[in-house]
Amino acid sequence: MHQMISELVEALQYTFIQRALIAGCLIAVCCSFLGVFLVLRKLSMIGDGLSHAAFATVAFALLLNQSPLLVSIPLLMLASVAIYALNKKANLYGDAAIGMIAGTGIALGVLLASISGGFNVDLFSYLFGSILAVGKEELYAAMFLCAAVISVVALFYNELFSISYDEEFAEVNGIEVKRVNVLLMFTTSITIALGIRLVGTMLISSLIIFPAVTALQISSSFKKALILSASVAVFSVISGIFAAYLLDFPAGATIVLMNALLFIISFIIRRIKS
Amino acid sequence: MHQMISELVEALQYTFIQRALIAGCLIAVCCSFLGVFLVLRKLSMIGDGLSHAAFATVAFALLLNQSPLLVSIPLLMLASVAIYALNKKANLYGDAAIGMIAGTGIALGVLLASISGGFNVDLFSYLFGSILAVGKEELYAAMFLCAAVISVVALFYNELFSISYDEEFAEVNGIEVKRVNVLLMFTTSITIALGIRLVGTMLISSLIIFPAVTALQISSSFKKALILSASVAVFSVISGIFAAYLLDFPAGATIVLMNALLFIISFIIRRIKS
Amino acid sequence: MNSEEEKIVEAVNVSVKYGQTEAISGITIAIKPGDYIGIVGPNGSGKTTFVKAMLGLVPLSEGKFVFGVKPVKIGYLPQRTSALDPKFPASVSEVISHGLLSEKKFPRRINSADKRRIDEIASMLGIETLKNRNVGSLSGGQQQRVLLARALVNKPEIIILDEPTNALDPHIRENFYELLSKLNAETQTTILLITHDAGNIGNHARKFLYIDRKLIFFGSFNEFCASCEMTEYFGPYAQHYICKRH
Amino acid sequence: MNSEEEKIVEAVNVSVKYGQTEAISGITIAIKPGDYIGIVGPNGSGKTTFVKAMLGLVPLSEGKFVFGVKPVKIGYLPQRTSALDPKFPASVSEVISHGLLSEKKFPRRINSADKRRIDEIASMLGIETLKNRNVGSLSGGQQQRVLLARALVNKPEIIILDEPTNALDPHIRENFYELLSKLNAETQTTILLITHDAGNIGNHARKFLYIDRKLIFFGSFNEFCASCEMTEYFGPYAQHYICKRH
Amino acid sequence: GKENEENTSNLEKEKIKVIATLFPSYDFARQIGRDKVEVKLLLPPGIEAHSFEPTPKDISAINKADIFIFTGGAMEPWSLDIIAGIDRKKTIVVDAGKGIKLLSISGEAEDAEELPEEKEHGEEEHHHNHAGKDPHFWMDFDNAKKMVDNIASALAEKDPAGKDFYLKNADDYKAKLDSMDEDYRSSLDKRRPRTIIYAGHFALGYMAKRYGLKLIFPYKGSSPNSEPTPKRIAYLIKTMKETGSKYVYHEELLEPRAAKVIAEQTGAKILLLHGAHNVSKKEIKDGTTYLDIMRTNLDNLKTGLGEEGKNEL
Ligand SMILES: Nc1ncnc2c1ncn2[C@@H]1O[C@H](COP(=O)(O)OP(=O)(O)OP(=O)(O)O)[C@@H](O)[C@H]1O
Ligand SMILES: Nc1ncnc2c1ncn2[C@@H]1O[C@H](COP(=O)(O)OP(=O)(O)OP(=O)(O)O)[C@@H](O)[C@H]1O
Ligand SMILES: [Mg+2]
Ligand SMILES: [Mg+2]
Ligand SMILES: [Zn+2]
Repeated sequence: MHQMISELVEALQYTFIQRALIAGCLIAVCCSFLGVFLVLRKLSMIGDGLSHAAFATVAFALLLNQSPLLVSIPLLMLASVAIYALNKKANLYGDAAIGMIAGTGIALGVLLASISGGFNVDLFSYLFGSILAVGKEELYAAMFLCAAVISVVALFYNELFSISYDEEFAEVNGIEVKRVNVLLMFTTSITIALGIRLVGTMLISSLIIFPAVTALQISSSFKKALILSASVAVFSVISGIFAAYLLDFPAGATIVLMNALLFIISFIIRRIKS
Repeated sequence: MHQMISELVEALQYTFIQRALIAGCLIAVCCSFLGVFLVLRKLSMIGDGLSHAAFATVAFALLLNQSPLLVSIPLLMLASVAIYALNKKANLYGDAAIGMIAGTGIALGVLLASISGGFNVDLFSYLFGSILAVGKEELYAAMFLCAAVISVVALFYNELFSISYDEEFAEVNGIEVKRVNVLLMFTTSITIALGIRLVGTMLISSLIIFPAVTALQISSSFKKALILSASVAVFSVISGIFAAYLLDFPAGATIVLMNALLFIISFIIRRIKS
Repeated sequence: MNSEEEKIVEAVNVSVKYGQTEAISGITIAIKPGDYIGIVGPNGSGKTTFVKAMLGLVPLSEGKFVFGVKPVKIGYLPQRTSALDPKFPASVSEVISHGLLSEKKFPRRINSADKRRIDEIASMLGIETLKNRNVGSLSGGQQQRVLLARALVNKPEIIILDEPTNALDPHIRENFYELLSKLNAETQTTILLITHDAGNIGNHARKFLYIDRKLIFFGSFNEFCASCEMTEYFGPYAQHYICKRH
Repeated sequence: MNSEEEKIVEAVNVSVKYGQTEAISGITIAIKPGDYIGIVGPNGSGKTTFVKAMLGLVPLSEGKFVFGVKPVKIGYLPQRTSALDPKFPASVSEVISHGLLSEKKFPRRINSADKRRIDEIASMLGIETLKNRNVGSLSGGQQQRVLLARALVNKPEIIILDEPTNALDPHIRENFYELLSKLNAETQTTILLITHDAGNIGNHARKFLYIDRKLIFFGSFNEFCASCEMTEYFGPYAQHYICKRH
Repeated sequence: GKENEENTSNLEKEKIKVIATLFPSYDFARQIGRDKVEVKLLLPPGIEAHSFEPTPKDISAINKADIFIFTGGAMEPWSLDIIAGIDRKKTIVVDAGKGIKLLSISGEAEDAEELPEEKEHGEEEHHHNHAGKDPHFWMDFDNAKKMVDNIASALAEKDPAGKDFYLKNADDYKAKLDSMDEDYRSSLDKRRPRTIIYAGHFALGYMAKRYGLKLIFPYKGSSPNSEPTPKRIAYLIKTMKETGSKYVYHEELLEPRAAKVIAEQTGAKILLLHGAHNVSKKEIKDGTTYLDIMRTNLDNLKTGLGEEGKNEL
């Protein structure tokens, strides 16, 4: 026990661990807030889907000899709006729309990779970040992102909630349904684009889904669900990084498995309650 | 025009093109039938999700020094039942359940890779097949799979339809809801496990989603949706392979993009109709 | 067999809990073949819970349901709290056909006799012209009739209907009540019908089940109208309203 | 202003098509502030379509709706064809609070006055004890009351209700009608109420709109009951039934 | 004898800790440093760069290491993230490819990129410099020699006392590389036809260019993410029929699926051409070296290419 603590104290002295903790918590808060809305709208897989779409945008950026992140963010914003439009106009379920954009993204990426002949880099390597390799600028980016996401959720809390619950009623009620939805999709796509770079696809996708479903197991009101989701996310990041350090496990995977564990606990709580 | 035809005739003389056409159509039929059920149950992303889970199962198989396919199939069947159980017992949406299994799968795979100290082969090569590299035994496997899927859908057509439409009513009506659902999940997971190996994740996932949503755009009855979905799938495979040959494009990506094109057409048809 | 003893289904001390709170408790009644029972009670009193428990859709916390010897064919119309998915490509005749699956053995197939039966019930409920329409695109009342047809199409021995006349227009409502009465009279079909239309149900049902978390009354209408206990419980006006004594 | 001219909303030659088929065609009526209109018609006759078109939820194929000068506050209760998601973690008071958002400017916040208002409407509809319950776990009638509360909470100038009394028990139904009449009488709230309860609506509504794909009748109840055309259209019995002349 | 002396005279001094990202640099560091160094390959055997995630202890090991060798931004963009966090005063960061002219995919040589000096150097900007360059430079023995020099001078910088030892080992090793190069030349120069039918990705460009071999593979582009196109496979098959080639080559660590299909159609046999990015767990256990791999490649090329002196069709 004593040794464990001294190991953790040692861990905290590394800049890369400090950055992983801070950036991880910031990203976790963003993802977990957005996650509640996304899961309830059957857009759980949007992290996964947009990371596939990013495959095409990176290929496109390399073809134009531009910075992949700068090209990807606007294109992913477009992709997320396309998902929304398919959902509405083509009367599709959210997850099917995500699958379509993801599939098209991968196919376009492969096609570009094949016909361009101009680049020889692994497109995936531009997608994957690692929570242990967060740079200083990236830390600032995470702070900025977190502030932006929290403001959006705080300022548009009632609109987002009302639209997620009953879009038709919100429409009649004079809420700018389309605009708020696009805002949500934009916020989500920026979070995902930056998040993939910072902490990797696996972690982003999991931080969107797990804290939200864990919170949904035991929340009877929406506000409680949001707060619980954020708490679960932050706890999983901190405990996951420490556990990874102690056990010599990969950090991202440990955080995901920590999330799975928290879900199981909340599931058991719900079962006992009823 | 004349030259195009002679090129296609030439293409048809290659064994690998013949196999791609046959195996592709067989897999397409399987995926498109199952796809209609899966999309309507918000399990569109199951192809993507199980391929992530397969990452863990392949890592596990390599660790045990066993054949990846033989270990993966039962484990993926388990994973698909886990998705179903999460959906029911934890009262989760299908897509969130898929995301949870996918995230856990990737994390476990990464963890296994990290603690095992390495493998003798690249994990991914067991995940990604290519429609242009279908072997003879694999062709037989595809035939067998197709026969199995068609029989399941034909024999349990009414049960599957009734359960997908209104599970509570089906239950009251004396239909073995759980058993039929597990059957669907098993069939799906075997199709995906084999399909990934034969034609790759991208194509499997797209062949599950695209033909089904294309059919849903313009079908007023369920039977029509199934038939249309299978036709779209087979057409996309054949025309995609031929187009890829003529244009010197990668085959899998071309088939996916052909599917996207067919979706757009059906979307326009629906718009004109109403 | 002694007809006094004959039961199609019996509820013995049935209780259901959601979490800690009891929705219904200790309900014991015996339903005989051919009964036509109106189930009444205020909102949230446990009517839906009672029939769902009978159908095995919610677990009992206590007690049991005992069914008659042979397995009975049940027709069920759920209360519209969860809805039909408007994106689902199911035509009216396809949805009605699901009602026929219960009698069939594997592999369950819809044959031409079944198709005639579907047409028959559809025209009884006035939806024969909608047969090939997508159910999701129908109006509320049209959808309700499709679900009614699905519940009735296999000539069930027990029909359980949870607020079936919601959304029906008066004309169809009357037709529907007539149809039920005919089924009850001619084929001895047992009917359990949940309704808030207490002022009207007395014209159709012959028995009366009043639930308010527990059993308040179960018996024939005449008994209900004559019961002093019930007069006390409801006050004279309600009884008057239900019994239509004026 | 001439009260003859004053209108809160006017439908001018309104038609709606779904695909090729016309759901309603050429409906022209003028609704005045303070009107209490019962909208009646058989299933699938276009009642829901008409109010949805008024609310901008379905596109018009022809004609237009003209609203009064200032933007009006609308309360809306949809017909329960698509349902509340039982998995959604929304408490009763949260759902009711959505009804208050329409009056607010960015950033829309629920303050303590709003909370008092929510409590008030909840107790009017008898759901004050359910305030913190998850809406998905309520009974059908309880859910319907939550949605009613949401529609009424912001004291709208027009209330549009699509079969509001479905699933309500008789006691609550009477309370609800009283509430509406009070709102109409005291605050001049305009009410449009779709119902199949034609035999009852005459006791509450003062005008009568009968739609059957096109406009059949629009006017006061007295006019309706006196109209020979309507006697011809409905046959004497239906008119008698609606007008309660016996 | 001299080595022993060194070791005993520095008993308290620990071995130099070296971490390398890719197999060739790992092997070179072993060959140069011998028992004065402790070399670790960061990527576990058989693991492909995307599914690799370092553990916190890996990162702290890198930060504690004396020397960290990476192979250049084009090959390993993920390594840049890690390099950015390294304290350069403690750990020497070596770009093994420093001074090597990268071939562009069209085959022209260009200057290798500079090592990113500080984190402020925008990463994204750095990344796209590699577009169009072939990063598999270790497949050319001259480049391998430059890598050896880069690694040797880093070791010498870290441990000035052992400078002569490292430089001598490096020279010895470079001599081995030269003699292997000579073997390649003498064995391959006269072979006709000289077309390599390679059912793998674009990893052998440097080798093919050096020995004047023609390399054809089924991918239209050179990205590892490209898929084979049907026409290119058909072209491979046609070429095999035209040249009478009896062998088709496949790449390391992956299942030779495409190669099998081609072999089946043409009746050819399958041989390995190892790109030496990473090795399998078994190869690590067997102590396989870069030279072993290149030797096997040469043997397989001798088997698979035409007879000496035969005329190309
Ligand atoms: N989305 C849709 N697509 C196609 N047809 C539709 C759609 N919605 C409604 N309809 C049709 O339009 C007509 C009018 O429907 P509407 O819902 O307005 O009827 P209603 O008067 O509200 O009926 P009810 O009393 O049953 O609620 C019906 O015939 C219905 O089938
Ligand atoms: N899933 C659930 N979880 C928790 N409580 C529930 C659930 N379903 C119903 N209840 C509660 O159980 C009680 C009985 O509900 P039930 O649906 O049986 O009422 P009902 O008599 O059918 O009412 P209504 O006339 O409104 O349909 C209600 O108080 C309701 O809130
Ligand atoms: Mg009920
Ligand atoms: Mg309606
Ligand atoms: Zn390579």
